[in-house]
Amino acid sequence: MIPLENFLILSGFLFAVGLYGVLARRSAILILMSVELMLAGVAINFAAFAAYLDADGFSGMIFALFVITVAAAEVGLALGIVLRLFRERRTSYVDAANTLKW
Amino acid sequence: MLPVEELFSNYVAVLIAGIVAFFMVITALIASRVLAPFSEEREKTTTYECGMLPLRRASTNVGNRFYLYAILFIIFDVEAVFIFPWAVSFIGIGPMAYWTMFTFVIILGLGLAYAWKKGALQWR
Amino acid sequence: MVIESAPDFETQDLLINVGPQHPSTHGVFRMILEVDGEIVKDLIPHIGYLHRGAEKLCENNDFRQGVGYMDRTEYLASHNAELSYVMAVEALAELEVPERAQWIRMILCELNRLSSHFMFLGAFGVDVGVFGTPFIYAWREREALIDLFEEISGDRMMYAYFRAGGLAWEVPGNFEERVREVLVSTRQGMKDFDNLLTRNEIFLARTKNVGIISAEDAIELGMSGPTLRASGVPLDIRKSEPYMYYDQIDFEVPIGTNGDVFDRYLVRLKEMEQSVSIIEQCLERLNDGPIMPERMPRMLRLPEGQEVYIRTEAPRGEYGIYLVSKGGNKPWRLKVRSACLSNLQALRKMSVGQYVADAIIILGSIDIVLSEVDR
Amino acid sequence: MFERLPVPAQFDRLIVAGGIVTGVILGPVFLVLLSLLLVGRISAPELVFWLGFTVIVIGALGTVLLQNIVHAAFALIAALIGVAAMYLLLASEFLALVQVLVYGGGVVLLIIFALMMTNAQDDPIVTDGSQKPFAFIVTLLFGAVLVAAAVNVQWGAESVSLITFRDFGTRLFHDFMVPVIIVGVLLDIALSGAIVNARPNIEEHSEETTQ
Amino acid sequence: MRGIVKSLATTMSTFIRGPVTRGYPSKHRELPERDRAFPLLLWDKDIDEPFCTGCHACERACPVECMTVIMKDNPNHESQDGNSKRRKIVDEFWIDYGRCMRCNICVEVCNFEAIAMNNTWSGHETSVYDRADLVMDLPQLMAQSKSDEIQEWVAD
Amino acid sequence: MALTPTENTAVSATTETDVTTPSVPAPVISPDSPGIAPSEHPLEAPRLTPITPQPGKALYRQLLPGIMQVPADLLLAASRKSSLWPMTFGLACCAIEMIATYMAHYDLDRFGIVPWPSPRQSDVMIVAGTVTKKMAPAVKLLYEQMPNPKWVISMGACATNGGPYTRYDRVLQGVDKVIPVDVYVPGCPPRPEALIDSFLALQDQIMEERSVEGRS
Amino acid sequence: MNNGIYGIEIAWLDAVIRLHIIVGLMTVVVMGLIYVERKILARFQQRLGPTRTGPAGLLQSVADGLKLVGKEDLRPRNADPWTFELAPYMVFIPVFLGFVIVPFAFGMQVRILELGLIYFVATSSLGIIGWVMAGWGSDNRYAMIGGMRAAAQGISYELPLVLSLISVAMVSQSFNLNDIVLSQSTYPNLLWQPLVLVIFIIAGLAELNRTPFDIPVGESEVVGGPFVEYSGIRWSFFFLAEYAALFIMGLIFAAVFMGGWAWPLGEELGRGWQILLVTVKTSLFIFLIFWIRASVPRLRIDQLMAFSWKILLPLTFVQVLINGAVLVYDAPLWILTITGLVGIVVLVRLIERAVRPSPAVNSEVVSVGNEGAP
Amino acid sequence: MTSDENVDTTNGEEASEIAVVDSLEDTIWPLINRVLSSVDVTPERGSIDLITQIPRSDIIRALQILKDNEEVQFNYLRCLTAVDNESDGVDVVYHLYSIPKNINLTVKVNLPVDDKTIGTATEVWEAANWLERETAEMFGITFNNHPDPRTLLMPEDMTDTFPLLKSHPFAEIEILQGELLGYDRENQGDDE
Ligand code: SF4
Ligand code: SF4
Ligand code: SF4
Repeated sequence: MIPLENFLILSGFLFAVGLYGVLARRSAILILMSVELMLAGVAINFAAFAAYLDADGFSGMIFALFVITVAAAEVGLALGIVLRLFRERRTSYVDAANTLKW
Repeated sequence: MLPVEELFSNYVAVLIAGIVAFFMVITALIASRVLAPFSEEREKTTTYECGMLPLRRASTNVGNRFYLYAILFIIFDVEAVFIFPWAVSFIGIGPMAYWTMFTFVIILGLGLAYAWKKGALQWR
Repeated sequence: MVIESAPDFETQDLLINVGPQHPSTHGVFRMILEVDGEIVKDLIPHIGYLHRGAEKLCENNDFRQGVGYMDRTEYLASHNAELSYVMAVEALAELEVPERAQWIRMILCELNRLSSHFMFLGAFGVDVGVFGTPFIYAWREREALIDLFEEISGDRMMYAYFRAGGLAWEVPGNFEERVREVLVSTRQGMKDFDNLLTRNEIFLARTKNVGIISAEDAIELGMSGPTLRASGVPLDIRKSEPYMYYDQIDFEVPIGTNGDVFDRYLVRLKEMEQSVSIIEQCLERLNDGPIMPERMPRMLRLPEGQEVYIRTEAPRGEYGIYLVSKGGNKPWRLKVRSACLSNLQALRKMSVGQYVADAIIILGSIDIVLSEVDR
Repeated sequence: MFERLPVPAQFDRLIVAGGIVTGVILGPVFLVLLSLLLVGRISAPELVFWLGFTVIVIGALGTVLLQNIVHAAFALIAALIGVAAMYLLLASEFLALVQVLVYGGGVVLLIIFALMMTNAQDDPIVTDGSQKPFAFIVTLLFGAVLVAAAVNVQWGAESVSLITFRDFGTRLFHDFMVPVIIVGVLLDIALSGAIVNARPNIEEHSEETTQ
Repeated sequence: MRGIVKSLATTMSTFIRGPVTRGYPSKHRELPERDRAFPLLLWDKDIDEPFCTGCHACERACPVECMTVIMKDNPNHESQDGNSKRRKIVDEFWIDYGRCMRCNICVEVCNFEAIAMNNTWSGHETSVYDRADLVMDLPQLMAQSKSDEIQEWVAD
Repeated sequence: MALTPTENTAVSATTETDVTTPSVPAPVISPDSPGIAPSEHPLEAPRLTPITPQPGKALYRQLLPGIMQVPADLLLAASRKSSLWPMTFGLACCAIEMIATYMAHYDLDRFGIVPWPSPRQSDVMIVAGTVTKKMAPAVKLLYEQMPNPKWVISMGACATNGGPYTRYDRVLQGVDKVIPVDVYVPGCPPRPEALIDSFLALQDQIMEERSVEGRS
Repeated sequence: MNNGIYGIEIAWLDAVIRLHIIVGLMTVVVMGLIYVERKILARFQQRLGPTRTGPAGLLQSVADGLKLVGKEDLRPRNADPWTFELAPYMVFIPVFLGFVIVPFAFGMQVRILELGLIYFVATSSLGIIGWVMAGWGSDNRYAMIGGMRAAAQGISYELPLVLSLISVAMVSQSFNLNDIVLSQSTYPNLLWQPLVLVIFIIAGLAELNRTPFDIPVGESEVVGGPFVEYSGIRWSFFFLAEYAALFIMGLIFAAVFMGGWAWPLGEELGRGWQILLVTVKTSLFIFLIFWIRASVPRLRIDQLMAFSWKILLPLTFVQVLINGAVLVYDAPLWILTITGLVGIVVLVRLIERAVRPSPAVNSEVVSVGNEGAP
Repeated sequence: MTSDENVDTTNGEEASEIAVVDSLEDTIWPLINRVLSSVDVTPERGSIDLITQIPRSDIIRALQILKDNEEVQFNYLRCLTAVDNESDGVDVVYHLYSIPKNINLTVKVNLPVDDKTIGTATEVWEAANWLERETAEMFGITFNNHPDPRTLLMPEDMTDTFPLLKSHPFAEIEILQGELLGYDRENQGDDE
C-alpha cells in the first residue's frame, strides 16, 4: 500500500506551489487559481488523515468536503470582486488595487 | 475482493477507458496523417470568417452574463453535492435529516430568489 | 511598480462578420455585427456582392431581350418582375393587352407570389432553427408550382413568358385543371406550415416582440410589401392603385399590429390565403380570346422623350420600373425600384438592441432577394 | 536532405499535441511504472498514485509558471483531476467525483469566463523588481518544513479504510446538521456578494465609457 | 407545449405520408413538351439538309451573344441542280451552351423554323470537364434532330 | 536551339499541371486575341489573380508504394466520391436551383451529399451564380480555406463565363478566372437534375483520377 | 490482490477486454446512428436519405468516416496550438468514460460503480471544458461565441439533469445503476416520476446540444460553433463524441426511467431479451430526439438560460423535496405520480405563460376590407 | 407645358388609372402649384404621374414642403434615381407618393454635366440614404451633407468609374467559338 507520507508530501507540495503562485504572480485571477491549489493540498491532507488514521470517524472526509465547498464559494465571490476591480480599473492586477478608495 | 480493492479495480477500469479513448484518438490522427493529403499553402490557414479576412483577433471580452450564470451554477452545484449523500441516507436517519435538507434547500432557494430579483437571471 | 507589457485591456466590443458566405444571409449579403455579450450594439450592412449591372445591360438590349434580365433580377418572383417591365413598355408603346392575357398574367403573378412566400416560409423556418423541415415543406409545394410554371413557360425559374402586349404563347389546354390541382396541394402546404410553426411556443418566443418597427419609421424608410403591412400600414398597390383587374377582384389585405417578426411571418401566411382566393376568382373569369394585340410590330419602338414609373405589388413589396425612352428599340434608362433595398435599409434600425440570433431572423423576416437589392 | 524525407511538415504537430504531453512526459513515467508493476515491484494503487502524482506536479507547476493565463487554467484542470485520483486512492469515491464535478465543471469554467471577460491573456512582465525570487525562497523553505514534518513523524497507519457512501451521508446529516445549514447560509452570502460585485452596473458602466 | 406537440404531430404526419423523391438518375421524369433546355438546329428530312439558312437573325437577337453563324451558298440549291429551295445555307454554327440563358428568343425570331429548344433529357445532362466543350458546333447541334430524338414544340 | 534549364523546367511543370488538372482551361486564351479585355483597372489585377493550386501530397503514397497503393487509392476514392460535402454557398439565382436539388424532390442526400456551412468540413464548392469582382476575393479565400482534396463545380452560365452579365465590367467572366474548376454545368439556371448529373460526372472524375498525385 | 497472471490482475485484463468491445460497439452504433438519423430525418422531411452507397445506403457512414480520415486537417495560423490540438481529446475522452457505467444487460457492463450516476454527471461536466478549449483555441469569432454558449448552456442544464437524477435515485435509494435497474423490475421509475422524466429529456437535449438547444452549434448563427475551424479527422471526433453521448444518454434513460433490462420481463429471461429490451428503450429515446430535431425551432440564449433557471430548477427542487417528504414519512408512492403529473401541467402552463409576456403586446393580424389604403 | 398629346387616356391602362390620369390636370397640378408657390416649378406630363421640374437650388426645400404640407403629405419616397442625358447633364428623379392622399408626384432636377452636386434628401426621408449612395456611385453625383457617403454596391476600390453613365463602356466578351477556336475558313474546303 501507499504510505501515508506520500500523500502528505503531495499535499505539502501542492500547498507550497500554490503559495509560490500567490506570491509571485500579479494577475488576480492567477492568484485565485493558486489559492485553489493550496486548498486542494489542504483537502488532500484532511482526507488522507481521515482515511489512514480515523478508521470509523471520517470527520476528515467531511471536512474535505467542506473545504471543497468553501473553496468553490470563495472563487465565486473573489472573482466577482476581481470583475468589479476590472470594471473600475480596467485591469485585473492586484497592484492596481492598492488604493483602497477610488 | 475487498470493497477497497473493488473500488480500485472499478476506477482502474476508468483509467483504462481514458487511455483507450486517448489511443483511439491518436491512432485515428496518425491514420489520417498517413492517408490525408497535405499542403503548405499559407492562405489555407487563415481564419474562416465567412469569406472575409478576419477583422481583429477574436479574443475580446464576451459579456459577463455567462459569468453570473457560472457563479450561480457553482453555488447550486455545491448544493447538489450535499444532496447526493442525503438522497440515499435520509430514510435511515429519519425526519430530522429531511428537515435539515428542507431548510438547506429553502435557504438556497432564497438565494435563487434574490438573484432573480437582482436581475442576475435577466439577460439585460 | 511599472508594468511594462500590460496587455491590451480595452474592453472591445466583439465584431462579428456575417456573410457574404453564411448559411443564413440568403445569398451574399454581409453584415458586421458589433456585439456586446450577445446583444447587437450596431449593425453595418454591406451589399453589392451581387451587383451585376442589370440596369446597364437592359439599356443595351431591346425590349424583348430585357424580359430575360428582369427574370434574373427578381428570381423568386420572376413573373411579377416581368409584369412590371412589360407594363412599363406597354404604357409607353400604348399597347392594349387583351383580356385573357391579363387574367392569365394575374393568375401567374399570384401563383408566383405563393411560390415566393413559400420560399420565405422555408428559409425563415430554417433561420429560426428548425432543421431543414420547413425548407423541405416549402419546396415540396414550390415544386408543384414550378412544375406548373414549367408546363406553361418551359422553364423552372426564368420564365420569359410575358411579352410587351401579352404573353409569349398560349397556356396549355389543361391550364385550369392544373392550377386548381396545384392550389389543392398549396392549401395543404399552407396548413402544414400553420401547424408546424404558427402555434409552436418556441417559434412564438423567438419571433414575438422581436425586430419591431413602427409604422412611421417603416414609411419613413420607404419600406413596402408585407414588411410594411406587418407594421400596420395597409398599403397594397393592388388596392391603392389597382393595375390589371385587381379592382374587379374581391380580396383583403392582411396587416399586422405589432410590426414584429412574427407579424411579418403571419402577414405573409395570410396573404397566401388571399392569393389562393384571388386565383380562384381569376379562374372563374378566365375566358377565351387572343393573348396578343391584333397588330403587334415585329420590333417594338417607343416614342421619343417619354418616361413612366410603373409599380406593382411584388411578393416583397413595391417593384417599380422607371423607364425612360428616347426613341429606338432600347430603353434609354431603366431603373428597377427594388423593394428589398428599401426594406433592407430598415435592418439596422430593427436589429440594434436585439440579440445576435434575433438579427438573423430579422434579416430572414425581411425576405431579401440579393439580386434585387444589388441588381 | 531533410526536405526530401517523406515526413510532412505538419507531422510534427501530432507530436507536439498529443505527443509531448503524454508521449514524452507521461509516457515514460507510465512505461516505467508499468514495467515496475509487471515485475511486481509496485502495486496497482501505487502505479495510479505515481501517475496521479506526475499529473499533479505538471499541472500545478503549469498553473503557476505558464505565461498564458488560459493555459494556466487548463493546467489547473489537470492538477485538480489528479487530486481527484488521490481521493480515490484514499478510498473516497464520493470526494473524487465531487472534485471533478465542482472543479472540472464549475470552478475552472468560472475562471475561464472571468479570463474571457477581463480579456486577460498574459501575465505581465514586471520590470522594477519582481517578487519571484522572494516567492521562490519562501516557497522552498515552507515546502521543506512541510515535507520534513511529514516524513519525520511516524504515523503508524498502513491501510486505508473504506467509507461507504451511505454511511458518509448518515454521518453528515446525523452529526453535521448545523454545519450543513451554515454552509447553506455561507453559499447564500457568497452568491449575493458575487452577484452584487459582478452585476453590470449600467450607469457606472456608461460613465466609464464616456470618461 | 401544446404548440410543440402540434408541430410534432405535423412532422409525424409527413413521416407517414411517405417520401416524394423522384429517383432522378435511375428514373427520368417525363418532361413537359415546352421544356427549354438548349437550342438545337432542325434537320429537314425531306431534302436532307438543315432548315437553317444562316440568316444571322438569331445571332443578332440573342441577348448574350452566344451564337456564331456563318452562311454559305447552298450547293444543293435548285439552281445548282439540287432539290433544295434554299439559296443560302448554314455553313458553320456554334452555340456556346455555357453562356446561353435559354430565353427562347432565337427560336422566336427564326423565320425558317430552323431552330428549336431541346425538350428532352439530353439537353440537361450536359456537364463537362472543360468549358470549351460547351461550345456546340453544327454536327452536334443537328445530331438530335437527325436521329429524331427531339419532338419539336412550336408556340402557336 | 537548346532550351535553357529554366525553360526546360517550366515546360515540364506546365505539362505536369496539364496531366494533373486536365479540366482547367487556360484562363486567358491568348494575349493578342480579342478575348478578354486586359484589366484596365489598376487595382483589379491583384485581387483577381487566379490561384495556382498546390497539389496536395499524401504520405501513404510514399509509405505504401506499388501494389499496396492501389487498394488504398481505390478505397479512398470510393469513399470520397460517396461522401461529397458541398459548402452551402449560394451566389445568385442558381443558388435557388441548388437548394431545390437538396430538397425532397431531388434529395442529394441519397448520394451522401450533405451541405456544411464551413469550408473546413466541405469537399466541394458549388459556385452557383454570378461571381462579381467584389465577391471574387471571397470566393477565392473560401476555396483556399477548404482542406484538400477539394473540387469545384461551376453551376450555371454566370459561373462558367459570366453568362448573361458577362458584358458588365463588374462581373467576373467565369469563376475559373480565379479558381480551378472541375465540372461545368451549363444552363441558366441548370435544372436540379443537371446538377445531380454534374455530381455524377464529378464522381466519375474522382474515380478516374484516384491515383493522380495532387488530385485526391 | 495476488490473483493475477504475471502480476497483472484479472480485473485489469477484464476491463481492457470489455472496453475494447465497447470501442467496437460504439463505432458501429455511432455509424448506425448517423445513418439512422439521416434516414429518419429524411423520412420526416419526405425524402429518402442515403440510398446509393452500399445496399440501401448502409455504407454511407463508413464512406463518410473513411473520407474524413483521408481529409487534410488544418490548423488555422492564429489558433493556439496546444488548446486547439488537445480539444478533441478533451471532448472525446469524457464522453467515452461514460461507457464505463452504462448497463446493456444483466452483468453486461464494464463496471458497476457504486456512485454510477454521479460519475456520469461528473464526466459529462468535464466535456464542457473541451468545448471551451475548442472555441477558445480556434481563434475564430464563431467558435468563441459557440464555445461560450456551449459552456453556459452546459452548466445551466447540468443542474436540472443532476437534480432529476437525484430524484430518481431517491426513489431507488441508490446511485448504482445496477441497483436502480433492479429496483424497477416491477414498476419502472417513470411511473413515479413523470415530471422528472420530462425534465430529464429536456435537460438531456440541452446537454447533448440538440435541437431546440443547439445554439452553440447553430448553423444559421455561428456556422457550426466551436468546431468551425476543425476539419478532417479531428472534426469527426467531435461528431463521434456527439453521437456517442447521445447513445449513452439513451442508455441512461433506459436504465434510470424505463427499468433498463429488468422491466417488464425481469432478470430471469435470457440475455437476448434483455438486450432487445434495452435496445428498444434506447431507440425510443433516440427516435424522440430525432423527431424533435425535425420539428422544433431553436431557442435563443437568454430564453434558454431563463428556461433552465427560472422554470426547471425550481421545479426540480420542489420535486426533490416532495420525494423526500413522501419517502421519509412512508407515504404511498402513487402520491408521487399525482404530484408529478401536476408538475407537468404546471410546467406546460409556465411555458405557455412565458411565451406570451402580456396580452397588451399580443399581436393579431387583422384584415382590411376592400376600401384600400388610407 | 409639354403635355397631353402624348397621353392617350385609352392607351391600355386600366380603368382606375385612367381615372387618375384624368384627374391629374385638374387636381394635382393646382394643388402642387399652390403648395410650392414659393418655389419655381415647371410641370410636365408623364404617362401616369405628374412630373415637375424644380431647380437645383430649391429642391431640398421643395421636397421638405411637399412632405410636410398637410394637403399633399408626400411622406413616402418611392424611388430616387438619376438619368444620364449625356450632353444635357444628369436628371435626378424623385418619385414621391402620399400614402394618406394616394397621389403620386415625380420631381426632376437637372444637373449640369460639369457640376453634379445636389443636396441630400436624407434630411427629408431616411429612405433616401441608400438610394442616394447608389445613385452617387453609379452616376458620379455628389450629394452634399450625406450622412454616410460610403460606397454601396461597387467594390471599394472600383469607385472611380460610374457604370450607369452612357459613356461607360461594356466589357469585351470572351468568345470561345468560331475563329477564336482555331476555325479556319480556308481549311474547310468550302466552295467560296
Ligand atoms: S437558325 Fe434561323 S434565324 Fe438563326 S441563322 Fe438559321 S435560319 Fe437564321
Ligand atoms: S436561347 Fe436565348 S440565349 Fe440561348 S442561344 Fe437562343 S437567344 Fe441566345
Ligand atoms: S446562370 Fe443564370 S440563373 Fe444562374 S446565376 Fe447566372 S443569371 Fe442567374
